[in-house]
Amino acid sequence: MRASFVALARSAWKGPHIVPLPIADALKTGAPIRTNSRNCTILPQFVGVKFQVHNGKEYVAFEITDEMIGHKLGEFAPTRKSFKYTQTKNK
Amino acid sequence: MLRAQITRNVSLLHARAFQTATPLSKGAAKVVATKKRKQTFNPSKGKSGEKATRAAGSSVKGFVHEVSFTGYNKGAENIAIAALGAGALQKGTVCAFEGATRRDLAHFGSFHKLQYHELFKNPISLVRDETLQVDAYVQKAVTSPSSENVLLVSGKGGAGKTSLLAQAHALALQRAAIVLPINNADSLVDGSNDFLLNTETGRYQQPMFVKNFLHKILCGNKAALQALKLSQEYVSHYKGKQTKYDAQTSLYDYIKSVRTSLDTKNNAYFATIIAELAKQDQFPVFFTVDKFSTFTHNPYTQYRNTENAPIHFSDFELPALLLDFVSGAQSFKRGGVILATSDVHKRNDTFRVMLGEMQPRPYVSVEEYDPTVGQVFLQKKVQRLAVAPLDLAEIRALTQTFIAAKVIPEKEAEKLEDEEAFASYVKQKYVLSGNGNFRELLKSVVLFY
Amino acid sequence: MSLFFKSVRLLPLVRVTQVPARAVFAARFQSIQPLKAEAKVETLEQEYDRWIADVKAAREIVQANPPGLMENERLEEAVGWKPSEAQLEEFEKVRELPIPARDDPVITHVTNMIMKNGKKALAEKILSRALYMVYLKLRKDPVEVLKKCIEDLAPLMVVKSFKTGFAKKLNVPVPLKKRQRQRLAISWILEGAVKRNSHEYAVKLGEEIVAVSQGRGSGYDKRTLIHKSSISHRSYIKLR
Amino acid sequence: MAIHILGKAIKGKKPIHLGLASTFYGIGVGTAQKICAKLGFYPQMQIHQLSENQILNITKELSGMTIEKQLLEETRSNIKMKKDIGSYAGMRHAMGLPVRGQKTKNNIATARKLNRINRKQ
Repeated sequence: MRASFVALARSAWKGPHIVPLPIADALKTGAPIRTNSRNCTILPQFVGVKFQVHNGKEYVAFEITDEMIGHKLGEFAPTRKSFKYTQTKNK
Repeated sequence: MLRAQITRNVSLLHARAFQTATPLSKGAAKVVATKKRKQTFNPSKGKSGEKATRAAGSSVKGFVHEVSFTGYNKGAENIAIAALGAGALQKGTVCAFEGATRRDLAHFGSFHKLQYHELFKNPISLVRDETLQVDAYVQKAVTSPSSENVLLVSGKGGAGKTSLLAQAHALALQRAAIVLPINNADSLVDGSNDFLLNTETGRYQQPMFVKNFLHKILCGNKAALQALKLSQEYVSHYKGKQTKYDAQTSLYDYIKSVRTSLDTKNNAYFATIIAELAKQDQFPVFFTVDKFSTFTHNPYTQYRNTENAPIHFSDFELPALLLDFVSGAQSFKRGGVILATSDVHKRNDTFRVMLGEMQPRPYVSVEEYDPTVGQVFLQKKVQRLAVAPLDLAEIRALTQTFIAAKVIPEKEAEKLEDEEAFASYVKQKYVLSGNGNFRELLKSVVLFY
Repeated sequence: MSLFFKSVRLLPLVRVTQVPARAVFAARFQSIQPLKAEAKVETLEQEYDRWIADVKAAREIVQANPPGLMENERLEEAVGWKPSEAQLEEFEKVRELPIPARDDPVITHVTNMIMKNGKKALAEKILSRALYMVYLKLRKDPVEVLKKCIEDLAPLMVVKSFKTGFAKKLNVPVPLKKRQRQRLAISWILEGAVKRNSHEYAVKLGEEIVAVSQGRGSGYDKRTLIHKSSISHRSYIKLR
Repeated sequence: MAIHILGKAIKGKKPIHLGLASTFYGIGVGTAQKICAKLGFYPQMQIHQLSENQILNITKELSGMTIEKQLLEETRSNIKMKKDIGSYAGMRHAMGLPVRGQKTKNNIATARKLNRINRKQ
């Protein structure tokens, strides 16, 4: 993640956008966190936690790795499905 | 009707065809069959792959270069015009630069391109009120220190400022003065010459410019410089070689020797030359600068220092020296400084303060008002000379010269004979007179078709 | 140069033929007051009547003086200005003074042929620069030189093919009118100029004109070619 | 007459800053001007006026910067990383579609050309 993206997106004095999430519990139990807050910035503490992020219809599951730090949760739960043509309706 | 036309044309055709009957060349047939190509003025475009066959013996120059530097003046009509300054100057007469004066002025670069000098054998100039004023100024300056004689020539584009400067050069030379001409101050700041930081003075040098400048001074003031002797001994170092110049060496020889051995690492000799000129009392010295308003236009040059910040013009040695002579911090014992503005430069606050039109405003940007130049002109009493538009008599004098030189065809010249009609014609804006503008008048005569 | 003459032509001296009918009855319309909110129906109808009457009157004036036929006095009356005798006299004097106005038909023709994409000012600049170069090289009146070049270079006849209605075509030499001849000569000069060796078209054109005036232009070959074929087809000329 | 800098030929008649900017991937006019100012070249100086020493100095300056192949590889690895972590931007790169929310109804030629995992120069 390039620092400039973070710097350009948001005033420095605000710090990262933080959403209260049960990170400590999740790390202990290993249970996934189910959340609707797609705009939550991924912090270094999140690494190793499993998330289930809402994409508008269902919850997409993924695990946070080192490289994801600085991105938003929503970036990993695509909201759109690409169109595929099918011959019959029943398929 | 048709029959008559055909018979006439056919008989003509026979006559013509036999006169010019030449074997048909392949090239001609090819040209007839060429495809229609895209219309454009640019030869490189729309050629449809075919390269232009170049005719031999023609020039590759553009119009300006072709017209100005091909020596077309040799074919000009011989007309009897008095040389400038031969006898008393008379207002309204057309004079010519001839012989040695013309040669020296050519060395100075006083004749510029697109001044249409190629129309005449020798460059001509019109004696005007302003010429007489400059003459009086030179007369006075020859006997007083240059710090008291700073002349600022201003006027609209094409009004004749540069021509007036050429006249000033000639008038100064006639009074056995030394002329130091900078005929385009733009080239000091536009980044077209090399530059080098002199660590001793903390200012930047411009070796290439100085070398050319010294060449001009040498060629144009040969006699005077040969008569001047050095006031002290100098030693120059060049490529490990030491050269001594004793007090009997003439300034001409010194400059010539130093100029050719100008090392890019050391052109401090220029300062010694100026110092020598300032010390002597034998000859008056005139510093002339055309397009001086380049310094007011933008005080920061195109040059950049190692931190990539633009450099102020006063950080360069030659412009700073120039400013010293304008302000009077340095002065020749006899002589003057003549500055001419240019119309292409901005009329910002600095420019208007320089012309004495306004007082500086306190809270404006450096682009608008630069105190380095402004202060000099606020504190210094400068003679200002605004070049006026041409009046009727002057246009009449010029037109008669054009007619005498057959620049205006005889057919047209007849129409100008009637005095009253001529006056009425000149009054019309942009017709013959170009509204009293020198450049427009010339254009209307030369490029009228 | 030509600007002055344009402006003189614009003066309302003799040339204006259009009638500003609007100016004639503008005064009548000024009498109509803007309608007020509390105006009664009767006054409104009165207004309408007056308006219709005005229109009728105006129509009568226009019918009596159809546009284009009105006399100059009427116009002067409307404009409220008339040139004095002295002004008219001066106008007559100055009108005869076209230091080379751009109204020479040959020069105009050449300019128009140089012009690309409607850029006439550029074409004029090119031509005047070229002619200045011709003047410098020959020290003669360049317009006369150019005219002579065109006259010398212009072909007298061209061969045109006519369909006879059968299988055969007839190639018949046809005489050219003055303007047609001129056009061919100019186009050859311009073509010859393109092949010259300079980065500025004005310089090339100037050199080409000088060359043609000295009998060296490539256009002469083309002319000879056309003339030869005309002569060889001369038996097809039908003299009625 | 062309001059070779880092194995690339530059036309002699070009001003130095324009010559550098048009030759090297990763150097624009601004960067090139900075280099010229640092090395003391005057603004209208041309490529053919450079001495051996000055060419060496330019080479030294350039070798300290991320340009050409190095810069391209860096860009590619950044895009690949985005794809690997499964982010939306990486996905759009892989599909050759606009990354930053532009419409795709028409005019996505630039995206088609540039937005690849193995991006071209």
